[in-house]
Amino acid sequence: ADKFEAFQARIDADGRIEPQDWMPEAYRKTLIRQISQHAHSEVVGMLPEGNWVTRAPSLKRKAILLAKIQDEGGHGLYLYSAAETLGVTRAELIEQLLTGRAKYSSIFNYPTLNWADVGVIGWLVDGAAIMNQIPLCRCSYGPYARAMIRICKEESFHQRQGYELLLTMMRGTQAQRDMVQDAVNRWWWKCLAMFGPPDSASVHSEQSMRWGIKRISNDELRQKFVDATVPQAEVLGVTLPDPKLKWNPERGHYDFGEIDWDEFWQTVNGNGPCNKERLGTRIKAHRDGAWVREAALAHAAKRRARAHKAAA
Amino acid sequence: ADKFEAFQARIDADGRIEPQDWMPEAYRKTLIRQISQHAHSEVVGMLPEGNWVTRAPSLKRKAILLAKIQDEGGHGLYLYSAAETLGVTRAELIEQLLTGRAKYSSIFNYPTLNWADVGVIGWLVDGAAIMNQIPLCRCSYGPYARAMIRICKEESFHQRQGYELLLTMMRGTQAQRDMVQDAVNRWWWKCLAMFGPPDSASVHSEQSMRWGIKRISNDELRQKFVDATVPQAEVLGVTLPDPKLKWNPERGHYDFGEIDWDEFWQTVNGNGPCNKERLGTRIKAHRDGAWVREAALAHAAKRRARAHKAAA
Amino acid sequence: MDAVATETVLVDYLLHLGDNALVLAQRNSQWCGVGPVLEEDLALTNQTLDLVGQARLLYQEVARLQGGDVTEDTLAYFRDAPDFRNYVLLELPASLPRVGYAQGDMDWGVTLARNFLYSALMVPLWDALQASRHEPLAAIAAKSLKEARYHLRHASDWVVRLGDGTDESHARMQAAFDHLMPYTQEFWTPSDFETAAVAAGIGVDVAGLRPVWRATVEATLQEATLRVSSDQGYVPQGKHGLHSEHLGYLLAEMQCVARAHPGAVW
Amino acid sequence: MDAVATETVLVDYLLHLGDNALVLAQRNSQWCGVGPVLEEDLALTNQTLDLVGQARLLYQEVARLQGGDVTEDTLAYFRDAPDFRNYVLLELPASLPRVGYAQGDMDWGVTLARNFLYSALMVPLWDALQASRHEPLAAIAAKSLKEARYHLRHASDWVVRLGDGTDESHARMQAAFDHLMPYTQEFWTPSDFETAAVAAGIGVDVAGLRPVWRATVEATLQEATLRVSSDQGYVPQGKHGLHSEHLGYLLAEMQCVARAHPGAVW
Repeated sequence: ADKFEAFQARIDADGRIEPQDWMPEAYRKTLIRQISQHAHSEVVGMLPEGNWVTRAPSLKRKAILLAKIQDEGGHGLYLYSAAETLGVTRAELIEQLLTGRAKYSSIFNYPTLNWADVGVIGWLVDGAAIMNQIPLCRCSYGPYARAMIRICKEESFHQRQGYELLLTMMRGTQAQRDMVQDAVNRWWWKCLAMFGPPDSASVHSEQSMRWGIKRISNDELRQKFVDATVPQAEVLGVTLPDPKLKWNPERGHYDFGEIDWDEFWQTVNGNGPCNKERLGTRIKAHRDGAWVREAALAHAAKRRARAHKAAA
Repeated sequence: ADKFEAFQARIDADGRIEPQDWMPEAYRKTLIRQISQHAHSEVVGMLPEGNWVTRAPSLKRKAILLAKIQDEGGHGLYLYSAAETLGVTRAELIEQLLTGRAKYSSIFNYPTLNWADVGVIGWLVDGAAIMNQIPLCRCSYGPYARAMIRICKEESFHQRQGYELLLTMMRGTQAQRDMVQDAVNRWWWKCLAMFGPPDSASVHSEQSMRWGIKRISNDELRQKFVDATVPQAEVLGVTLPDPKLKWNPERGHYDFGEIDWDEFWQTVNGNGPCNKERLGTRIKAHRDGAWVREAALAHAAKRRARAHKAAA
Repeated sequence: MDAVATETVLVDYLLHLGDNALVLAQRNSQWCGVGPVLEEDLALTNQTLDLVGQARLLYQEVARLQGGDVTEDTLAYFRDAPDFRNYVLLELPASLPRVGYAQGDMDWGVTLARNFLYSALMVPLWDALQASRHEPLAAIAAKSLKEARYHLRHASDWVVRLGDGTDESHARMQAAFDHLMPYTQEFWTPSDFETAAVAAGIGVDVAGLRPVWRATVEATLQEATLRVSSDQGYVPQGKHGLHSEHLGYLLAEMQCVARAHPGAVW
Repeated sequence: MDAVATETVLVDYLLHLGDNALVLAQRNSQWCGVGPVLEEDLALTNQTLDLVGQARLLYQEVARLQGGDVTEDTLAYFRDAPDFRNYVLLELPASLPRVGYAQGDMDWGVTLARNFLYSALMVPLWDALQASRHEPLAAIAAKSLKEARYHLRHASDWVVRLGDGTDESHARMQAAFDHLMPYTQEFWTPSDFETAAVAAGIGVDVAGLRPVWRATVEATLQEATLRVSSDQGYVPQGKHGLHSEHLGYLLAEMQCVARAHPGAVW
């Protein structure tokens, strides 16, 4: 009980829990679940954007897109490392992903259908992710908080690049503008749902708040995102597909319509348009790569054996 | 010796040898080699044209190309059947193809690099094939001769279609005309080589002539092909890539330049641009299809067993 | 409905049918020359030819209705993915679920399972469309019905053979149906143009064909010793122009030569 | 050589180098997100980025020389297959020999063997090109050399690891080299523009680099316990514009968006 109190006191004082520190098992489990889910999201998130690498319409954009996807893979690496400090291996976590026991962000279960989707993912999806992640930079678990600081910095850069891609397209031909609008229409509501169910229906939040893992509620973050995004959409010249979207001077916020939570939960539970394709691709990549990983291990073992023999 | 004489007499009298008739072992072997090589050529020949099915630039041409490739597969089937009358199985013949012991027409080891190649294959490759094959309609071995009659009829149709495709392109844009000329430049010499080495260097011919398997010499057929093709090229408006090509009023034939036999033999012996791709594709298709063939056999066996049980 | 509205409905309806035929033809034509056995290579190519033929007739009718510069080829080669109204089922690669840019081997089981699920619909659909008030469509339906019957018989035979073949083939076919079955939900959720076409006596109420389709599927899968896979989950909306990531790649390849030479005659 | 002829030679030479980089980048980028292990996914994407960067610098220099409306993107997106001057080696799919339309799984062994064979050439080639009389090219070479050194080290490590790994990986690597090695013949048969570029002090006599390349290959393959495959057979002529059937598909995909919107700015 003393340990518990000391742990909670450290958190309440805005201190950081480090890997070697004592922590409650539930805290550890919650963090493993959250960090690994976040890591998986980065890795699965490479696929919808990877879909446009070979077709990027200019070399500059191809390079930017490649660099962005590389950053995401890098985020996956930091996050797997952060999770490993809690006493799991990356192999276990990947096994959980491939067998469907671990989740990843549901947003990646929607298809990328035209080139503007790449920009919209940067602007809106990464924008929403940043909104969610900035509070995590102050997360009570040190390794996670430090990973998030680095990740948020890079994500902000991606968001600006995505927005700039869209600005360029909006200054282009009518067909280009139509592509941007089409992409915004398809992604807007999915991005609002990224903040999770309304506070009234959210289960994990309270405990996470107390533990300093979560610091701002879903609905607050969602509102912040809407308030930040609407003016950007105006500058861009796209229409956000919500007739109820309107500035409310009394609240000092934008009002907006109802999210289709049924569709959200369908997708979370495996019935989105691309769930099977995303997971099937990860499984295939893992299986196709098995001989490579086995060979690398076998070679390393041979090397060690030879070094041992030479030393003897 | 009597059997030999009767056999040769039948051939000399322009009669047909049928499967149940006695025949010298060498005759049988020669025919198996030639017919199966011809069958393999039809099957491998589906690949260079198959390369343009998904990219055919009009639906009408897509349909014509599909029908043509289907005909070639059909020719493969007749020919495998004709070979089977000589006491081999199709499985054995395919095994020979996939292990590199059997050959197929070397012309299919060149790539099809633009849409006009489809037309040029019809006009020149099929044209040369027909020139080679028409005498085989009078081949001494009945099943082969009958297969060839049907095949030649269909090939003539393909040739006209190929020529018509090219005529349409030559009446089109400059880019289309350039494509046709490029294709003709790449295929012309390969087609001349299709008639085989010069008579002076041809090994199998004499025996084959006596057996009524071959009736006209390589050089004669090649000359016939050149004489028939030059006027067609003029109508089309393409230049055949041979500065020595010229009407010789004394011979009553067109003179033409030297074929690069070294290049020909390189390709025959496995070193053409696409030998490995063609064979690799056949091997892969065969391997990928193994489970399908095994299942079909297993199902047939189950059916028989059930019918047997029901009858008992 | 006024004449203009009827024509719009009719065009959408014909494009939907034509795009189905063309997109499936394009997928199946990838087997041309590389099938598991020569006879099947030819049988599938034969069906591909039927499908290209159906697409052409349907597009020609659209071109006739729209006039101007529209031809069967402008419809096939110069529309983009969101303009296509085919079922998503038909644009999927012949493989278990994977994203479009992750290259992979083709799977004959997926191809035949798809042909089966689609032609089991098209037989009763073409049959009913013979009574379409739009006579050119009724005529196309009569011709296509004969072809679809053959396609269904061919695919059913293979489903039974592979389902009730070896352990491997059984497992592959079950996986193929588990993968594809949810996509058939798109058949039964009418689009506006379908509803309007039914109201105008041009089209057929596809949802009404569900029992006969289901009976065919159940009977064949039972004979094939296969479980009838769940058809729950995401309902695709290809006929509304909302496709999978796969169609873009399919069209890029199909249209590349035609688009490199706009206005050329072939 | 007069100024015009020199410029033509220079343009061809730069395009050859740029097309090599771009086409290999395009092939390797197909692994982005689907590599055998995350670190390698990133390492390969990093190299792809380097290659795209090299292509851009080279194309920008061509655009500067040619002037007018030519840009790095018109060069990448609006030339057809016969205009590309890359080695055929670099346009092959990452698989054992098959025709372009026969879809198939990618093979990491083929990818790494190719990266090795190519970067073992590019290290001495960029090194020598630092002395090019055309200063912008010398500058690009200096930058690219550093990258190529890393690419070579990465690929060599993997060749050794996979060659001297398991029985399966050994067999796969041997098959990969047996497949690819004959394509390296194209390195040593100079094209007219290469010969002219050497004469003008712009380019490097690649045939002269063969011994050092061969030494690298032999040393690495020996360490990898692999046989040095035969490099006999057909000599590809990609740098003369005569390609395999694969390049057409690669370009159709790469160029589809850009060509659907001619003149658009991205």
